[in-house]
Amino acid sequence: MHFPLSCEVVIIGGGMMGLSTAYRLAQAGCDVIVLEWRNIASGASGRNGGQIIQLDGRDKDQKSISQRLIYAKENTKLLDELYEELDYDFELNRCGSFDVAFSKKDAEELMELVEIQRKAGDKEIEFLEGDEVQRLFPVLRKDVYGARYRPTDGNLEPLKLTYGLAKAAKKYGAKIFTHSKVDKILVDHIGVTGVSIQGRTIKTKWVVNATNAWASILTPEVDILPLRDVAVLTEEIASIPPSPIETIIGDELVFTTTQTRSGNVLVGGRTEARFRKDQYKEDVTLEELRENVSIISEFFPSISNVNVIRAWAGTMAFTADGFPCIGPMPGVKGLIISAGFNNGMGYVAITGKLVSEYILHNGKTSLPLDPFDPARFYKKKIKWPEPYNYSIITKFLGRL
Amino acid sequence: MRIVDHPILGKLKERKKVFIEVDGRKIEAYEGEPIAAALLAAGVRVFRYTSKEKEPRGLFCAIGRCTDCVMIVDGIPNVRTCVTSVRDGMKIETQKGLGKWRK
Amino acid sequence: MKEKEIDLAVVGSGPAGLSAAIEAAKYGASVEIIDENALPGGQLFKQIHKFFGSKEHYAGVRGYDIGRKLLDEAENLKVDIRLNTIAFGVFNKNKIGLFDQKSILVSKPKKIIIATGASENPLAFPGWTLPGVMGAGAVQTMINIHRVLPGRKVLMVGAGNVGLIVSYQLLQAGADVVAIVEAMPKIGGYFVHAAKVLRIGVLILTSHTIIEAKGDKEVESATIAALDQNLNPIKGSEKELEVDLICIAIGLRPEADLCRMLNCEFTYIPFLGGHVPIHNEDMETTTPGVYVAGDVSGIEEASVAMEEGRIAGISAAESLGYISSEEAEKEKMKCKERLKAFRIGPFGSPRQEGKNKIFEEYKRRVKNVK
Amino acid sequence: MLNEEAILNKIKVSPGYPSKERFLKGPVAVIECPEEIPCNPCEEACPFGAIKVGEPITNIPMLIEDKCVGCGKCISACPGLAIFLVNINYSEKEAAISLPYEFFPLPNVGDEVDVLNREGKFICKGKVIKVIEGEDHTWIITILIPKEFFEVARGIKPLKGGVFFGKKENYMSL
Repeated sequence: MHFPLSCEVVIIGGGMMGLSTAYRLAQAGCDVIVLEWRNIASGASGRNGGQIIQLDGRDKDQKSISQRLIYAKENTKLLDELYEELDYDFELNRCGSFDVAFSKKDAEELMELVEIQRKAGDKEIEFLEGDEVQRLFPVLRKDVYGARYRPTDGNLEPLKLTYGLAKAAKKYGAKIFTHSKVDKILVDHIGVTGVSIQGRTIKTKWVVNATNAWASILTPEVDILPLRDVAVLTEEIASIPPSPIETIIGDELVFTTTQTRSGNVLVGGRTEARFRKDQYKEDVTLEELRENVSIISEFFPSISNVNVIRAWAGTMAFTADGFPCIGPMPGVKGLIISAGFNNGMGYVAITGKLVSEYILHNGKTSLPLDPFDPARFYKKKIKWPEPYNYSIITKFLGRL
Repeated sequence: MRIVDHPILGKLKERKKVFIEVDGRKIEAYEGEPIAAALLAAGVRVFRYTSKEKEPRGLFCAIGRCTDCVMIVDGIPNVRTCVTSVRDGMKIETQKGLGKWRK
Repeated sequence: MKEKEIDLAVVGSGPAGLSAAIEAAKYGASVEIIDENALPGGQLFKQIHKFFGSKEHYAGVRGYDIGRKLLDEAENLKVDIRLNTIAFGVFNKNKIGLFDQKSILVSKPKKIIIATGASENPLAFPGWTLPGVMGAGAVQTMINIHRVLPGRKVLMVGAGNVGLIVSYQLLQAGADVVAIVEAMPKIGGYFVHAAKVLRIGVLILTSHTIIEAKGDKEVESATIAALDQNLNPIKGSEKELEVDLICIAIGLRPEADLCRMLNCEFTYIPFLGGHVPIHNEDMETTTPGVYVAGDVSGIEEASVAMEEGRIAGISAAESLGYISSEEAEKEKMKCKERLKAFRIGPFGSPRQEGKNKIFEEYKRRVKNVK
Repeated sequence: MLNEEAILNKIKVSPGYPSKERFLKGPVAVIECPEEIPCNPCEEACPFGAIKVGEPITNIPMLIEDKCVGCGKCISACPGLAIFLVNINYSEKEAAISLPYEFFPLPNVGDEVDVLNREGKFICKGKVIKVIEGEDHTWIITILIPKEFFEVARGIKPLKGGVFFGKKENYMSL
């Protein structure tokens, strides 16, 4: 690789977060390079379902909700703009999303949540009765009790979004190096001086660690937890409709489905508990495959004969409060963390915008980064459960 | 067209006849044979139309690989007719695009 | 999920898979064969011509009779043949995921032989998606197994052995073969196969190819044209043939998805069909305990597949401890000698060269070879 | 390779093709198998040891002329259907050719058939004098033809009369 000797900004990680930032920086005329250890979108960016769920989880804190809404709304607006700007159709579809209840108890909880959200200023969210959900989503199991529904949610093709961002970043002069693994972020007593890669040094004053689930390897001061999930994909079928469904049933089962533009239905969520070191494994066990496939027959009985054509695993990330880390690393000038995402579509556009603003305007951003400040976890020892999977972690975080 | 007599394979063996329905038309088939064979024997070669260009498609690989021969069988779309055996009373429909699932 | 523990699982019940299962079972191994089709035998039962070779190769016997013999032998040896069962993947520790059209099952063999055969190469030209354009193998299945003629007037594309043999069989089934076009300046198949169709009036046009398939909803005609030395169509040489079936017989490629899932390494040997799993002379791949046999290990022919299957079966039985190394060596040598006969001469030696490259690649990549 | 002359030239130089002298002596097997392919059932089929392939089995089959009595056992034993029996001494003006045949319907004894050469062109009319079932569904048809065609008559037009037979000449100019 012919790496430059120096540049203004080094972004580590060729996923959608890193490239979204690279795109904004390059557009502003900044000399930026992206270093990716595998290929573009090899991690979670190319492996997730692309569900756009603006307010994920079952957060009941009104203050937190109203704060999150500001970022979610801005992200939504920016995604729409990106869809126009990028010379790449990433299949954005604002088809709404459902959080479905299959018991009276769950329906009551959703009703309560909707009420809290509405009080917090969320005007879009609504509760749909079971028969209304049935009407909108006819392939769903008949015993559906209701759903939390947001009409402006939807889905997109995350791999295409990431490629679109890469293409646009390159158009504005960003240099993207794939199969280029950064060994170390170089710092002196003041701050960042460069990165060390394949025995060479690239000098820079700014480094963005956008490696998400892998972030703690380069910056261990902030503990970001990798979490592996499994997806199975069906053949192309007619619209079921495409709207993403995310649901939590009892204490055990969390699953998600979404349908791509071409008609493939992606189903995921049931995984075995694994140890932290094994969360990066991208193979799928037979049990996981079977369990995820069984979600289809369990919850979508009328399409239970559909053919499953692919299965894979990918690794997303969690922080100790479930929200990402976006902002400066305490004590190291020029080092930005942009990691800890488990709902990438809800943050991709706004993250690129805010991180690029921070770099271009000396720490000033159009929306405050405080809620995502990495300082909240700086050198904090977190006692994560071992082994774990999605259900165990969300329960640990109090999100179930 | 059925090959009734063959210089090497001899006369077509007596097999149990069944009836299947293709787009409302009743056709004769033999127990155990794939749907695609019964359709070709009845002169049906267009099995489906593609979703975007609405182009006709038919049997191509006959080993369940190419999925060009899929049809709606008993309400289930995308059934590979080259590797699915006929059953008496089976209802087969020409698939348009991705087809419709019976709810 | 029920896990079935067994000595050896063979995926594919064609000539290679059956031969492999028979050998391993003969020495006492518990063997199951997995096949996604409703009928066993792979492509053997549609081979209605007499096979070449020597007596040991079943020469002069028609393919379906060889298939019957192998099936009887396998049944006598209590080989469990699971039909209508798809091996959809191989997971950690040699677990094979199976789907029998009802539920997911698991086979947990100590050794695996992949004998999944090949699939036909497609050829893209305007109209190639029209109903009535089919793989030659697909047509052969329809006429010889299901006894249904998919068309009456046929254009065959490709004059290799498959194109020539299927043309002959189409004639036997009562169809008219209007022409066989071959892009190369020479017929690729054996002289005797070409002679059989020529002397009853079939036209073989070398340096010709199909340009377009035409028809409203299905094939009604085909446009063919002559090719120049660079294989470009010669303007003005186009002719339209009234046909309702176009058969594509331009070669096969190994169906090696399971080998990929088993992390077998591959090498590129165009003469053997492209990317083939690397293996040694005992048919073991770069993943220990995983063997290949037949077309999946390089496109050749059924007679070769049977010998490779036997070698793989003996090797598996040997590594399972059912047969001593000396005896295994002796038995494998017999197969290897018979194999040699198929890999000499103008048609055979390029295959031997291809196989040698694969064996060498194996030695390069696998340390501590015996 | 596509026309009669080229095919005949290729076959004539192969060791399976009888000499002129041997043809003159009466019924003889004509082995039209000029390529090195791995195959030897003909060797085993001959009760008189008149066909030799040997080792390796890709050797081109050789006809040992003096040993061949013209019994015709090899015709249906050959998987490639490449062996014919030619008797140019059948009568004063006629030669008898026995050829392998695997199409339906079969001709009947006494039928007049169109006789074709190796490239499938009509050369003369012939009369069927014998139809026997050989090994495993390969029939052997014996036809009488004018003597001068003994070296080129190798096929009969299948009786079904398919579309392409009539049209073939149209495409020959391609």
